[in-house]
Amino acid sequence: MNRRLLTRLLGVWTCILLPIAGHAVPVYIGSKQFTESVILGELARVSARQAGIDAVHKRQLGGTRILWRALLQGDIDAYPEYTGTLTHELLKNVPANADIPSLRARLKPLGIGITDSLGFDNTYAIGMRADEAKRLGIARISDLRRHSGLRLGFSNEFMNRNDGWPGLRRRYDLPQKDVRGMDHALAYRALASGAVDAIDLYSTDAEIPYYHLRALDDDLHYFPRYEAVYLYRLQLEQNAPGFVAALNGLAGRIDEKTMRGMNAEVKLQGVKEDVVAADFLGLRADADDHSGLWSRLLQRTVEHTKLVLASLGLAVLLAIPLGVLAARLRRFGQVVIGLTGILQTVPSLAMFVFMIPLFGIGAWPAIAALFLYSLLPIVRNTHAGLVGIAPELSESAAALGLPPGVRLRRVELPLAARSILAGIKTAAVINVGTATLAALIGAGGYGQPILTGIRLDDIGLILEGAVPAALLALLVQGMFEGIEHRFTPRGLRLVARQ
Amino acid sequence: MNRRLLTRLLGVWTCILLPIAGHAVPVYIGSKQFTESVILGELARVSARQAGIDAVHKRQLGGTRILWRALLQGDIDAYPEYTGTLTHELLKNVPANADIPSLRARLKPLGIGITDSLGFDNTYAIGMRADEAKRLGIARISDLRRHSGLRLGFSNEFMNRNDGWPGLRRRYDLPQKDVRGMDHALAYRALASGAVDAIDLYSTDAEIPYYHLRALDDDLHYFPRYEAVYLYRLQLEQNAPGFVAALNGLAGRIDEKTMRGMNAEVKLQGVKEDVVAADFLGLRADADDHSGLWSRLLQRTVEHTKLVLASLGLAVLLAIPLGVLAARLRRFGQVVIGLTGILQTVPSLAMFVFMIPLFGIGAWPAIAALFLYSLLPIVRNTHAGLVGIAPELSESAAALGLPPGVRLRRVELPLAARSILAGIKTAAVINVGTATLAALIGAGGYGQPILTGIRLDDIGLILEGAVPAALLALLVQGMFEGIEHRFTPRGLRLVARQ
Amino acid sequence: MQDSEPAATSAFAIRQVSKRYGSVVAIDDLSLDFEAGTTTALIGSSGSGKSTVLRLLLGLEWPDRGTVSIGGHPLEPGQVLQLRRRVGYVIQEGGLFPHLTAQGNLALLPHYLGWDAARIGQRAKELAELTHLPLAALERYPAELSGGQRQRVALMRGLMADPDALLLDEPLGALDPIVRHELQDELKRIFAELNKTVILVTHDLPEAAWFAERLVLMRKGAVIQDGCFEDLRDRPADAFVARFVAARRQLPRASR
Amino acid sequence: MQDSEPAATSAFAIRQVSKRYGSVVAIDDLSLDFEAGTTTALIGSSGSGKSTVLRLLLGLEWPDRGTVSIGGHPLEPGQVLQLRRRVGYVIQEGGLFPHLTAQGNLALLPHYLGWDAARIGQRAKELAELTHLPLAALERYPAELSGGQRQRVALMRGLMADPDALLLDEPLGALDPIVRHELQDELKRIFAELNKTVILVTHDLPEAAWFAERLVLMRKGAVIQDGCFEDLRDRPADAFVARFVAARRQLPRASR
Ligand SMILES: Nc1ncnc2c1ncn2[C@@H]1O[C@H](COP(=O)(O)OP(=O)(O)OP(=O)(O)O)[C@@H](O)[C@H]1O
Ligand SMILES: Nc1ncnc2c1ncn2[C@@H]1O[C@H](COP(=O)(O)OP(=O)(O)OP(=O)(O)O)[C@@H](O)[C@H]1O
Ligand SMILES: [Mg+2]
Ligand SMILES: [Mg+2]
Repeated sequence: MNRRLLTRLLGVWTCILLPIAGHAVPVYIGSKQFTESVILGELARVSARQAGIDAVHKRQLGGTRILWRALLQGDIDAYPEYTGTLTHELLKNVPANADIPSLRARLKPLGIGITDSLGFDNTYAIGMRADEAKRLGIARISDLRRHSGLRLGFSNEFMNRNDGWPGLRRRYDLPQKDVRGMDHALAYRALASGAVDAIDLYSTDAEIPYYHLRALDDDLHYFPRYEAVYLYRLQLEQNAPGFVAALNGLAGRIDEKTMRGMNAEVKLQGVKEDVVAADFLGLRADADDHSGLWSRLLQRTVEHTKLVLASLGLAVLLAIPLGVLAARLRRFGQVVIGLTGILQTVPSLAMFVFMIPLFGIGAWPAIAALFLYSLLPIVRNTHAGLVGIAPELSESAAALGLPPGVRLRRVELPLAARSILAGIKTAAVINVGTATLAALIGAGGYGQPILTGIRLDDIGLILEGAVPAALLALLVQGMFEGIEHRFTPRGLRLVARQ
Repeated sequence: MNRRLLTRLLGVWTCILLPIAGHAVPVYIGSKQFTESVILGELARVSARQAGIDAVHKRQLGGTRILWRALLQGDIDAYPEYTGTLTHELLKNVPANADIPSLRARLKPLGIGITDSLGFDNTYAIGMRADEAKRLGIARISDLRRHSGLRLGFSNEFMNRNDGWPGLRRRYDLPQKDVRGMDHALAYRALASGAVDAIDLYSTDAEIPYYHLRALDDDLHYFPRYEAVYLYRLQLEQNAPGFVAALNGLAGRIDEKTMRGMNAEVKLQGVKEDVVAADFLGLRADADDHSGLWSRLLQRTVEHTKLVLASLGLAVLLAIPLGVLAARLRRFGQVVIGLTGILQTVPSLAMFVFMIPLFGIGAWPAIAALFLYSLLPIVRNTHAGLVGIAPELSESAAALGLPPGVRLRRVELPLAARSILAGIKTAAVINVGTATLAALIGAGGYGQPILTGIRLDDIGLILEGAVPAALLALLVQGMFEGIEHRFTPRGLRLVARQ
Repeated sequence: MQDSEPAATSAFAIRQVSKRYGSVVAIDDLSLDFEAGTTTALIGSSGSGKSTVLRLLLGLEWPDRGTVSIGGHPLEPGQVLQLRRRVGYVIQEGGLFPHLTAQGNLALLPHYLGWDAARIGQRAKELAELTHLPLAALERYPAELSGGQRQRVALMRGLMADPDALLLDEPLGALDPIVRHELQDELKRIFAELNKTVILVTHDLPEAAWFAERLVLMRKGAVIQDGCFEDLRDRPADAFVARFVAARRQLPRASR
Repeated sequence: MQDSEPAATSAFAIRQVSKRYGSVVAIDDLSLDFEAGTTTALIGSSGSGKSTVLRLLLGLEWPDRGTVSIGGHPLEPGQVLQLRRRVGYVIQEGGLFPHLTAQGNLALLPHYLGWDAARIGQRAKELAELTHLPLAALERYPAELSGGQRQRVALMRGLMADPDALLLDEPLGALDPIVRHELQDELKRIFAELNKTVILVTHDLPEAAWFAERLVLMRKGAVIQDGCFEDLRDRPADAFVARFVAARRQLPRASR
């Protein structure tokens, strides 16, 4: 691995990454990683289009913190948010139930604007089967007090959070004893089948109409309000007043039922988000957004390649020095190789999950996870390559009196280049494969159709991801053969006489 | 990699694998990969214990073919089976609805005995919500003919198999038009929520009571009978007559409802199979089977190590020759490395799924998948190591006039040993990690608690798998350092003067 | 090395052979015949193609033009392994395998030929005596030997299986005068007694003249002169040959 | 190589040094002093520890007992890089880097020292002329050079940065007589004119006597005799020295 190679690689992936940070002329709308947010993002985009404004929707950008930071930095211009998130997570020293005007005042100095409530409050709620609730005459949470025999099933998170079940019980003085934690996905089933009588849910969950549930009225206002709003950069009021008007035009128009219906259309009936949004606005979805196979493929290829090259580039930058250290210091080497080995045993899903608190959701945590996975083959092969240099060559390198750094770069790394490159190639190919899992945390790429295809049992979709992934693996290999051919010193490529 | 190393490695994993094929004094009972079979296996084991016979239950051994072969070979002595499986899959030229006496006659020459029906028939059935069925007056499949508006939702398999929906419709002359394929797990939900009116199911599914469903009577006997029975080696009638008596004693005692109940207890309430079995027999579960943390850990370690060593051993055996060929034949080498690269892009779950048709379920498909994943690093490093041999050494090896095979074993592979071992180590460690996914197809190992822990959100359980996996990775690395130290010729370990 | 056809006793021959590496002409339309049972010394300037000739004779390189014949038959790729096994070849750099001890290097070919350990050990001991190599050095790896020790092990490896023919590329260059002198005596005796076909590359003219009746002097891929030492000394083909023969550093004269 | 303390002009010295490799005694309680500005030849039997002495002087090995001094000061690990940069060292096997062309090998150290490409090229050309190496060979990789060409490149690499001191381990062993003879003339002139400190290991007694006033004859890790050639020839310390000096193959006498 010589220096030029490194520089070259660095160059390539910087070029590919840069556009992330770039900012261009249209208005950029972001959305979070779940259906409702994507629908609201689409609504904003379609409204903008209606107002004749060029808008781009960057879907499923990641977690709250990512969107918030992106908005502050101007990487995006607007995104849908909930007031509860603003008061609880994003702003400091704000009363828990601050209303929108006071939030507006607080956001102004940050250069951020906020619309009025879109019309619904997506907070925690307690849900029951509608027929059962009717039979028992339960409409409000307070009514539960009269039915101490009801069996409650709560998601583990809700069970344990202080502002979940424990607080709720205190506030309403609820008497139920049969309360158990369960997986949220199972909870709906359990409720529908009558195994439990009430569960926690979000008030706009698509499952509410699907299972004929009723969300009980939070009459003591225990749950904080999570009114849906759009946040936007105040600057837009100058640059794109039409867009701000379009956003404000949506305020008050979406009630909980409508939102649930749209969620259900997307989540349960598989209608595309843009179609749902256009329907709501009484338009036909714009055809050009239903991009053809080739443009989908192109986008996924860009995403996938980005993941692979960025993680691999970073891994090369760290793993080669680690491999060098490992070859120099025996003890340290054992430790480094041991640790990178342990990283390999972290199951990919768990690894992605560990990365989320650090990097949010989207490409970066995926890159971080892939980066960690790429270390071992490179570290190990760098170590093996350096340790395997013939002693007479080491000796004559030492005898020149070059400082260790120069000796490393000019003599030792080139002599170990073949082994190092083999490690990088292995890492790259494994990376192409593992990156398909990155779709799990919204990093896109070829994994998206594969995961959807596996879920929907659709071989065509699986192949739509698997085939290009295989081709990319081949391409990456080919590219590296090229690099190897170009950068392995010819002196090392001379073939022996047989 | 020298010859002794290979022999040594081979020896190690043969030792570990052999016990699978070994056969000892107690009676061995097998069971398939699903709850009902495991419960029936437990029932057999507990009955045997009641009869004072030492019996071991090898749970979840794999697919039908594995159990059948194991029974024929005497690796197990008995296992629960279904008559339909015997007539359709295991025996040739048997009428589809052969009764048990005629099956008994057919099995006798094979040395296999069969009990009478345990009392239930676990076949395909058509299920509806009980209340709905009652309302519409539907009890038999024929009754469906009168309700052409019913919406049917079938698993994709049932939709497409000729002995599934197409045949059913012909036999019963069913008029329904609204028939859609859906995921089996979703189908129950859809039925419960009223989105469809009838689905296919197995007649002892735990979900039948859970969702208050009714399995319609197959009045035209369209579905083949899948009576539950035990198969056992006839030899036992001499060796362990008490055990055969115990098995026969279970015949006729378990009806569909009872079986459904037991399935539900295990699947929906998380009761252990042995407890359910003991309950049924009116006993208390034997305590020693609720093994402590350490014995669980030991078992999983054996399973995990088996997976890793077997797959790695096989991979070494194939990958080194492939690497050698790749180094010899440039074109072929590109193809081989390309293909092993493509294998890496197959997502692990998909890979496991592809393996099931070939190897059934259990350790072997996992070993096969892990084997395929292990190829790339070894092939590539073998290639790199061989290609990197200094030309003067190649020349002097050639000049000796040794035949290519001898030259390879005595000169070239030892010179490439360091690189090859680095590849094997990388493969081994990645393997330890990937093997945790093998629990998905019932291969056991550390993945079992990890997967359960992830599903149940139980960090303790996750760590119960993740920590030993990390330690195993370290151990494997340490072991290979040892091997490397022992088998890298000392001449190659001489450190250069600095 | 069966006799046959034209040059009845030709063990090795190259006819009108040319060999280029890229633009470098290593061998230029060269013809040479080496009779069975004789010793020939290849001498000449550095880079003149001496080592290349040896490689061509063993099929380690193939000529761009011309033919290489072994025992009167053109060399074919299928025969090279057979050939190499019957020819001891000592390459200029030694080419010892670093992963094997000296003893291991020596045992490679005999082991393949089916010799038992005792016979291999016996032969190695014999050769160690011949080359004055301490027996203890046999247990060491090449990296643990001195330059001269390595060279002797390489020579021993070439002699191990007692081949009919020997191609030796500067086999004694790194040896001290005493060992070299004694080894010259011994080797010459062995070559003569056992009727070996030997081609020896050396830069030491006295050594060449001692071993070989026939000296072949090369320059730039071609033979300049081919004859006995006296021919070269007394009837040099050109000024280069005269300079080549004369270029010897002498010891200081005794002052008495 | 600053002057100081006892031996005022001692450039390199080892005092009562012993060095063992496992059970092998490479150097046995050896003391030697090399004066600045002089050329010393190390001769002796193969495996007697000559190369080991050079390695000790460069800090490539460290003695088990005794001290190594450079310019009068004990050698310390921190100084070795500095030292090595000012000493040209040509190892016995050449040790050329296979991934660099001959030119690349030559340029390594000067490039680090900050020479520009033109100066490096100029110096390489100068040295190629000195060693009679075809300029085209500079563009080739070590594997594409003949043995003698490689040896010359290794020597050139040692000379490139024009170091004060040179430690040469059999630097001319693989060269043809003409080149070797001319190079001996040239090198001797350079050593004298530029006042180099040279330690030369060689097996060629005339070469040793030509270069050096002082010959150090080693055997089994110890010095047997230390003096000028005439001392060795006329007053050999023991029978071994006498045999060593006498062991020379002579050219056949002219028949006239
Ligand atoms: N692989 C190669 N590529 C390019 N040139 C080569 C190659 N191998 C040899 N040569 C060149 O061919 C010529 C002949 O080389 P050869 O090794 O036969 O010389 P030689 O007579 O043995 O020299 P020496 O006495 O120095 O060993 C030299 O000029 C050398 O540089
Ligand atoms: N790493 C090592 N391990 C064991 N023995 C060694 C090692 N290096 C050198 N020796 C031994 O030390 C002794 C001295 O070696 P050295 O290379 O100094 O000899 P030399 O005088 O240079 O010989 P030559 O003339 O053959 O080059 C030899 O017997 C050699 O075998
Ligand atoms: Mg040569
Ligand atoms: Mg030496």
